Amino acid sequence: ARDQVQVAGSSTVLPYANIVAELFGENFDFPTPVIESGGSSAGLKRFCEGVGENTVDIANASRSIRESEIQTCADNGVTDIIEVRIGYDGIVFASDINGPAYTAFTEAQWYNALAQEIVVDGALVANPNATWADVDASLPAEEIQAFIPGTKHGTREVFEEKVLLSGCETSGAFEVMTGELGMSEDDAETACMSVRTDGRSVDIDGDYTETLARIESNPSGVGVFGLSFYENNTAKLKVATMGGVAPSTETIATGEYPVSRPLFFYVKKAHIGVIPGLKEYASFFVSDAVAGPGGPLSEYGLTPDPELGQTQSMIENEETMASGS
Amino acid sequence: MNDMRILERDVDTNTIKFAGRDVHVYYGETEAIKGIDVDIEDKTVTAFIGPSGCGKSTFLRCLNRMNDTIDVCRVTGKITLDGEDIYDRKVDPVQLRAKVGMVFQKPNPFPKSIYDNIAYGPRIHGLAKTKADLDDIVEQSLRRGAIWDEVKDRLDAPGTGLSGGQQQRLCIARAIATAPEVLLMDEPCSALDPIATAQVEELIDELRTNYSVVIVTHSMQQAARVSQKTAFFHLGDLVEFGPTNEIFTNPKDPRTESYITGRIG
Amino acid sequence: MNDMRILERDVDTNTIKFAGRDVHVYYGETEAIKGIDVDIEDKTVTAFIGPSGCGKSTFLRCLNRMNDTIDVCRVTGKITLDGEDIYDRKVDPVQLRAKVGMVFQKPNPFPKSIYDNIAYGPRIHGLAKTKADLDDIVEQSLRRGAIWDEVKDRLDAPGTGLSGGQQQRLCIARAIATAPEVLLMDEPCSALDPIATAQVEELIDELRTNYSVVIVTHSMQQAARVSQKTAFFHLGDLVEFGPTNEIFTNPKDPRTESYITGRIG
Amino acid sequence: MPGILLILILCAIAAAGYVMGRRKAATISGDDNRVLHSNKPFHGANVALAAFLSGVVALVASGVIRGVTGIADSANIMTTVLTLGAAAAAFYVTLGRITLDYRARNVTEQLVKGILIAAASVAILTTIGIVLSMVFETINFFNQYPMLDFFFGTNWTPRFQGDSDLGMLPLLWGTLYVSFIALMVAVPIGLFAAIYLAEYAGPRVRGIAKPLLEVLAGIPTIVYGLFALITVGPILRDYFAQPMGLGDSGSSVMTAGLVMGVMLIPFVSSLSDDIINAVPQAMRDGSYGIGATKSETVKQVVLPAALPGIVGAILLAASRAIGETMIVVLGAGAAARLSLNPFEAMTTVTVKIVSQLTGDTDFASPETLVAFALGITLFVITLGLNVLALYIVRKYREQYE
Amino acid sequence: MTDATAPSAPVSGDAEPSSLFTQTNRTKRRNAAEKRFKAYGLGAIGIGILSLVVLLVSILGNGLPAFKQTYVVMDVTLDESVLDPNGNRNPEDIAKVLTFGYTPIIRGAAQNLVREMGGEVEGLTDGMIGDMISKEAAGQLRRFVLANPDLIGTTQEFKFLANGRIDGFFKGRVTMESAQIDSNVSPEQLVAAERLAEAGHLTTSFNLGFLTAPDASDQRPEAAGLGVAIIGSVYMMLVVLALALPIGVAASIYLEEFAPKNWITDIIEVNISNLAAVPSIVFGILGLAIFINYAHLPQSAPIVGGLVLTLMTLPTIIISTRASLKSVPPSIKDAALGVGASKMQTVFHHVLPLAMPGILTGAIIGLAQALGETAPLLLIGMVAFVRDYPGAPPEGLFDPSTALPVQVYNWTQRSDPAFFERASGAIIVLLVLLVLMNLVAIILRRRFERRW
Ligand SMILES: Nc1ncnc2c1ncn2[C@@H]1O[C@H](COP(=O)(O)OP(=O)(O)OP(=O)(O)O)[C@@H](O)[C@H]1O
Ligand SMILES: Nc1ncnc2c1ncn2[C@@H]1O[C@H](COP(=O)(O)OP(=O)(O)OP(=O)(O)O)[C@@H](O)[C@H]1O
Ligand SMILES: [Mg+2]
Ligand SMILES: [Mg+2]
Repeated sequence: ARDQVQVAGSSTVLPYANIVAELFGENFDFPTPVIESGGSSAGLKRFCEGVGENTVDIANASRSIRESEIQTCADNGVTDIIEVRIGYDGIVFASDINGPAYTAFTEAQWYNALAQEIVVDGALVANPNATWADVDASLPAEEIQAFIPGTKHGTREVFEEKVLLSGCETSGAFEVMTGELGMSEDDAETACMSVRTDGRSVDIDGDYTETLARIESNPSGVGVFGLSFYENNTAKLKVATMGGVAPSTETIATGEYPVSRPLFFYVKKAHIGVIPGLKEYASFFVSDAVAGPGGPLSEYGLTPDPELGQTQSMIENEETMASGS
Repeated sequence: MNDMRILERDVDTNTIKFAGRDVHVYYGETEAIKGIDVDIEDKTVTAFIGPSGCGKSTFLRCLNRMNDTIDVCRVTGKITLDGEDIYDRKVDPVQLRAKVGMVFQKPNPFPKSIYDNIAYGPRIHGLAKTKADLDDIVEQSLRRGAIWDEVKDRLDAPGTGLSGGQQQRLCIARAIATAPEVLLMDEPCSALDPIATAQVEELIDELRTNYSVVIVTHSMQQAARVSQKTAFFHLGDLVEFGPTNEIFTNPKDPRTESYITGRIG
Repeated sequence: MNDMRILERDVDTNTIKFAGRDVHVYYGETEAIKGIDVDIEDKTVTAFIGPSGCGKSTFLRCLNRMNDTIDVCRVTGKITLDGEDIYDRKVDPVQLRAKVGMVFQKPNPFPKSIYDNIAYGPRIHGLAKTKADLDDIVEQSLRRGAIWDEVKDRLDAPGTGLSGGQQQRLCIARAIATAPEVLLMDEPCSALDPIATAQVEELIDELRTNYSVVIVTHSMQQAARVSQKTAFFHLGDLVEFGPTNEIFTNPKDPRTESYITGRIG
Repeated sequence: MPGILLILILCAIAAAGYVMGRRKAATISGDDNRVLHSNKPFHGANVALAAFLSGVVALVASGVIRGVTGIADSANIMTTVLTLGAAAAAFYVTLGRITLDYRARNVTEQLVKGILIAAASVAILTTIGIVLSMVFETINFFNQYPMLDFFFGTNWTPRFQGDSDLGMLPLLWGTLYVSFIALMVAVPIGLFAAIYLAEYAGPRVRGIAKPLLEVLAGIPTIVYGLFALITVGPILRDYFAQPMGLGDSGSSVMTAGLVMGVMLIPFVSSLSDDIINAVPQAMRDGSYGIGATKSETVKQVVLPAALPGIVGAILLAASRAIGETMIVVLGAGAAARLSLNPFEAMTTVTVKIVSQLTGDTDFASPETLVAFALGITLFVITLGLNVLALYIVRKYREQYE
Repeated sequence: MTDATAPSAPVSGDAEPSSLFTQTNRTKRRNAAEKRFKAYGLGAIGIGILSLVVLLVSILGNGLPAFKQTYVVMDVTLDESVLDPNGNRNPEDIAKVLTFGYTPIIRGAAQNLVREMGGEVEGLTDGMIGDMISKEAAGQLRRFVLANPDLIGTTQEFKFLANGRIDGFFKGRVTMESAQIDSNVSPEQLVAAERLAEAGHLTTSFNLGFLTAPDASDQRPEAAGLGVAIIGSVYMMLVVLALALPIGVAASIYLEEFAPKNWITDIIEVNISNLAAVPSIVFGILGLAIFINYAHLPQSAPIVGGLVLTLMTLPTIIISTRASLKSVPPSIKDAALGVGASKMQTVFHHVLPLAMPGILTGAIIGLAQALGETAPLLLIGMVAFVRDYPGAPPEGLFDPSTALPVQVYNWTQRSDPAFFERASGAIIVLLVLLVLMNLVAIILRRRFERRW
């Protein structure tokens, strides 16, 4: 019989899960949980494959589980799922430390720099901006070269919604589209979130180290990173403010810094009591000492969830998603 | 070692060993053997003669089903060995070839040592119980192949590093090491000097007392010297077949005659 | 095509073509040729005779440096062609081999069509300007190799699908297709029937008027028929070398005599 | 693991079978091989193989039954009994069969042939498995996404929220382009290296250079990827692409192709070297004897004779090129684009299979399922290429003796 | 095959009975072509080896530092009030104190050490001093105390790992300048570290832990090791070697020597070459479906990884084996058949030995590929964070583990730059393993490589 907890899923959650697993193994008599990475999608797929020793106990996810996935899970007999929100991940915009002075951005600037089509003089035209200075004179006169997460990344979703879309709205382009141009809200949203494909924006399917490497070989570029990644590489990267707010666990916790997203993991209730240490691991993960402010996770860059206590009691009571909602 | 077998075989004399009936051989579309009937006797040396390309090797290779290995080659008709159809589906060609040994036209020693070249056959047929037995078989075979003196000091040297004639004799020795009942020899003396040729002919003569030997040769003299029966092939046909002295002194077919009288050397 | 060459060459007659001085050949440790002095004349057929394994092929392969391809083989002494040391570092063995053609003991046709087997040499030496030229060379060579009739309908068939004797003649045709100045033939008739042998011997005789030919043979008769000079090898030594009729009628060395008189057939 | 213990027991039974079979054959023949149809060791091997194979078959069969019916661990006893029973029965039967005329060799060889066939069918089963494990999800995908748009769409822009353009043509183009460049590097270099190793180099150079080149195949592809990204990419950009006005992308098809080509060198060189080396020396002698140079001999005699093997090696290299991800991700970028400019970023089918499978989107969404459709499509396309290669080899094959 | 030296040259030029020493124009041209050809060959090998050297130099340059590690030696007082609040030395009670409880003890000890050395470093806070010690230390200390409860209350000397940035400072990765802008390390810490080093409390020595320790989380790059990955890779290679080579060779023998030549074998042949082109991740999909979901083998286990890699390497081995079987001259087979060997004996006694070099080459390349592959392992759970060592085989084959390429892949993704050095170090280990593994094959191949 399997005696270690088996976890799969998001590579964004992975470093936090690693830290917790390591501490868990150090402090308890249970074996150290095995944490796989491979993306939320693959993790949830494995999670939903069924109940039994050869399926995973926990799926890490950088987004909440989808309705269709819950359905698949249910089809395979995985009905009782405990959803655990562990905190928030900040998303920051950084560039080479010796590169041009990208120090302050707004969502609207990003929208105007990266959208496929922008509104110019009341009409939708292919994005004509070649340099950041074209977008806004206050920005450096450097070629636009942005390294953004690939379309499969959870971060991309946040980037599109919280940066491009909101930039689209604050710049007034959204209004023009729905108003003067007569587009439906959906179409307008899609237009706002369509990224230009002429090479100024580069999708990174890999991880932040790849983004970093690209910036190093292309110092005028700007990249999108996770907060924790940036904090570990402050010697190479300089971060820009977004809407005047500098990213930090504090500003994200208070919601001042706009670009962040919650991180989750999902526990298969049917495995609690079967796989030794499963419940203990889940509780340990969200315990104050670990996920709370000042704990190792926040030290590493995770923004603690203000409602951690609620999550802790949820695990204690093994509240599944259905029973919880 | 081989005596037991030999004794048993002495019982029947000069019965028909191989019988071919209406044998055709095709290489793809072309017909290389065009319907041959032939009876090869036991304890006899039969010589196949005929111009180059007339199908001697092809027919010889039919007798131990070596033609099976050529993809495009197809054999029809019936060939029997001791009355048993060798192309019968139940016949194991491996067992057939163990009985019917072969020396190929182009010497093809294994890329192994001289010793292993000879010892290979006895080994797979389990003819030697001990290493000494095997050594003995190897030495005897090499001696009978008239090559022992030349290679006795270099049994570990590769067989492929021998001269052309030495390779040919090595292949002869290899073929007789497994003590086959019939020995098919495709121009065994083509690369041999007169002395070695004489030794091989002696060997053939000696083999005849117990085995049946079929030999392909271009030398009319050799055919006359060693064989009791001669078959003359021409363009895929068996033109004439009979006692050697008759064929040479009194050929019936004009083609045979012209071939024999056109002879040189 | 070749006529021009022939005319020019007629000027000098029966000069020394090859001269060997104290030639030793070693295969690794063993000495296969033990210090040979020999002069091979132009426009002459020289026969190498001797028992199997005595070093005929080895010495023959020295004459066009084919031994270079055998790793373990080492040649010392001096061999000159037209007075030029062929083992000189400045000599290009490729050019040498273009001048000194070779027919090997084991027929080795290329795994190509019969046509390409012949055309290969003329192509690389640029002997044909047009396709028609080339066709012509191929046909002429095959005719002179006494195999044209047998293969003219299947020039596209692979050369490896020929009978043993056909392959041998193919290799002869291949060698003469490049019109070499000297032709080395290692038992060119070993797999040939008497008629084909006669044709090849005729070819050799014809070649002699313009080229120099060295032929290895086991047939004393053949040596007597085609050669003007004969060299008798024994265990790596050149025992005797002289005009053919003298060697055969009046050998000086007892070894020569015993080899010749021990002859059969 | 009881399974392993069981296998060990089977091995022991087989060993016993060998000894006993051999001994029985020796006894009935009076230790004279010539009266036996088959050599003694074959009688031994026959018993051993029969017992072992029956055991294994029974083991596998009961395993499958267990898998299908879902009977749990308690059925282990059944497995054990079945397995050992089958082995013992086969042992008994084959041992009893030994007579003077018993064709032990033929039977043994049939058994061995059976093993060989089983081994060959592993490859077939793998293919079936691959197709089966992808075909359902592919059907799922086509239920959600129009087939025509997928096959003939020139636009690859997946979106996180769905509503994506998933035309595979840009990916296919990228795959072919990158592989082509990689082969343009690997095939000439690999072939020339092989020729040099086999025909020119001495044994010492060869003994060193060949394994060294093979290390290239063992360096993890991520190293190549980083090398492409950090070193090769900027060089190509600064010294070729920008001066020639072909764009200023650091990652490009060219970068990935060049670097991948280096990785593939040993695939071509080592295998081809072995094949070239196996061409009989007599072939070369024939050519040298006419006065051909070494290179002429190689080009016109040796290479044609070695062609089937060399094509195999090149196919292997091409296969690796098509299947490679890391180098493409880091070297060629991730932009799906239909362009002729080799200095532009592009991406390949394989890269997208990996990225679509490992991302964060909903696993039942077309954005994830497209990976399976891509996999199957790539499978079919490479199948076509392989058929072509087989045809070419058949046509130009030259068989030596 | 048309050639570059096609008939074009004038014939008359050659007709001159020429000296061997003077080359005709055509010969000159042909020789030049020959030289070029040879030079191409040499150049090709040169390019290959040059690339290898460049890659190796960069790997070694980046990775060698991973084999050294900076340690801090210091005394720690095992404070009873913290470690055994009940004072009864009951292991269960002691175990209740988690590493969070140990951390302050270590930090305190470190602060004492630095402060005692005197010479205040301006701006050096207690927190900074504590951060100089690896987070791994708490776990190390807790294990020690649990193993030796009687030593609670005493002062013991410990050798802790230094924090990754401090370690990087001694390897040149971190400099005073970079520390200025690095939020994870400050110049003050570096100054203090230098002082500790002068006092002999901070030493750099061979990093055995890199080869033996398990992976560590992103917060402790200094503690991360390859122990589990090496075992996992070795296990998988055992499986691959035991399965892929025999199955591959057996399959090739059947297809090349026994199978009837018809359209079915054609399909099989094409199909196998096609398998070689299947992206490796697809084999992961297959492995997940067959071995885990159907056969119920455990996840993250080397046995599954080995099986998947076996399937993946099979085509490589089959293709190379078939190619070399094909190249054995038929006359050898004839010779064997002629003395009454069966087809099976012919193949095993004569053909296989001659084909051996090619088979071994296939094995070398196939294993190289298998050893370095990550993608298929992704789907069967081996791209994972595993800290417990798998057991001894055969049971250990079923325990979770990772593999070397996985470790490389994981480490290159981590945010702390210290992991990059470790990843390069792991590549070195991987290459060494590869060479060791292939050494046998290479030596064997040289023995079989003889031209007859
Ligand atoms: N490649 C080789 N390696 C080692 N020894 C060899 C090699 N080739 C020939 N020999 C030896 O050198 C000696 C002379 O061989 P060579 O081939 O010259 O003989 P030959 O006179 O041509 O004989 P035959 O008439 O049988 O062809 C023989 O003893 C032979 O075994
Ligand atoms: N493998 C083959 N494929 C196609 N044709 C072949 C093959 N082997 C032989 N032949 C042809 O079959 C005919 C008979 O060949 P065979 O080898 O039997 O002749 P042979 O009588 O042995 O001649 P030789 O005395 O020259 O050896 C020849 O025309 C030959 O070209
Ligand atoms: Mg013949
Ligand atoms: Mg010779």
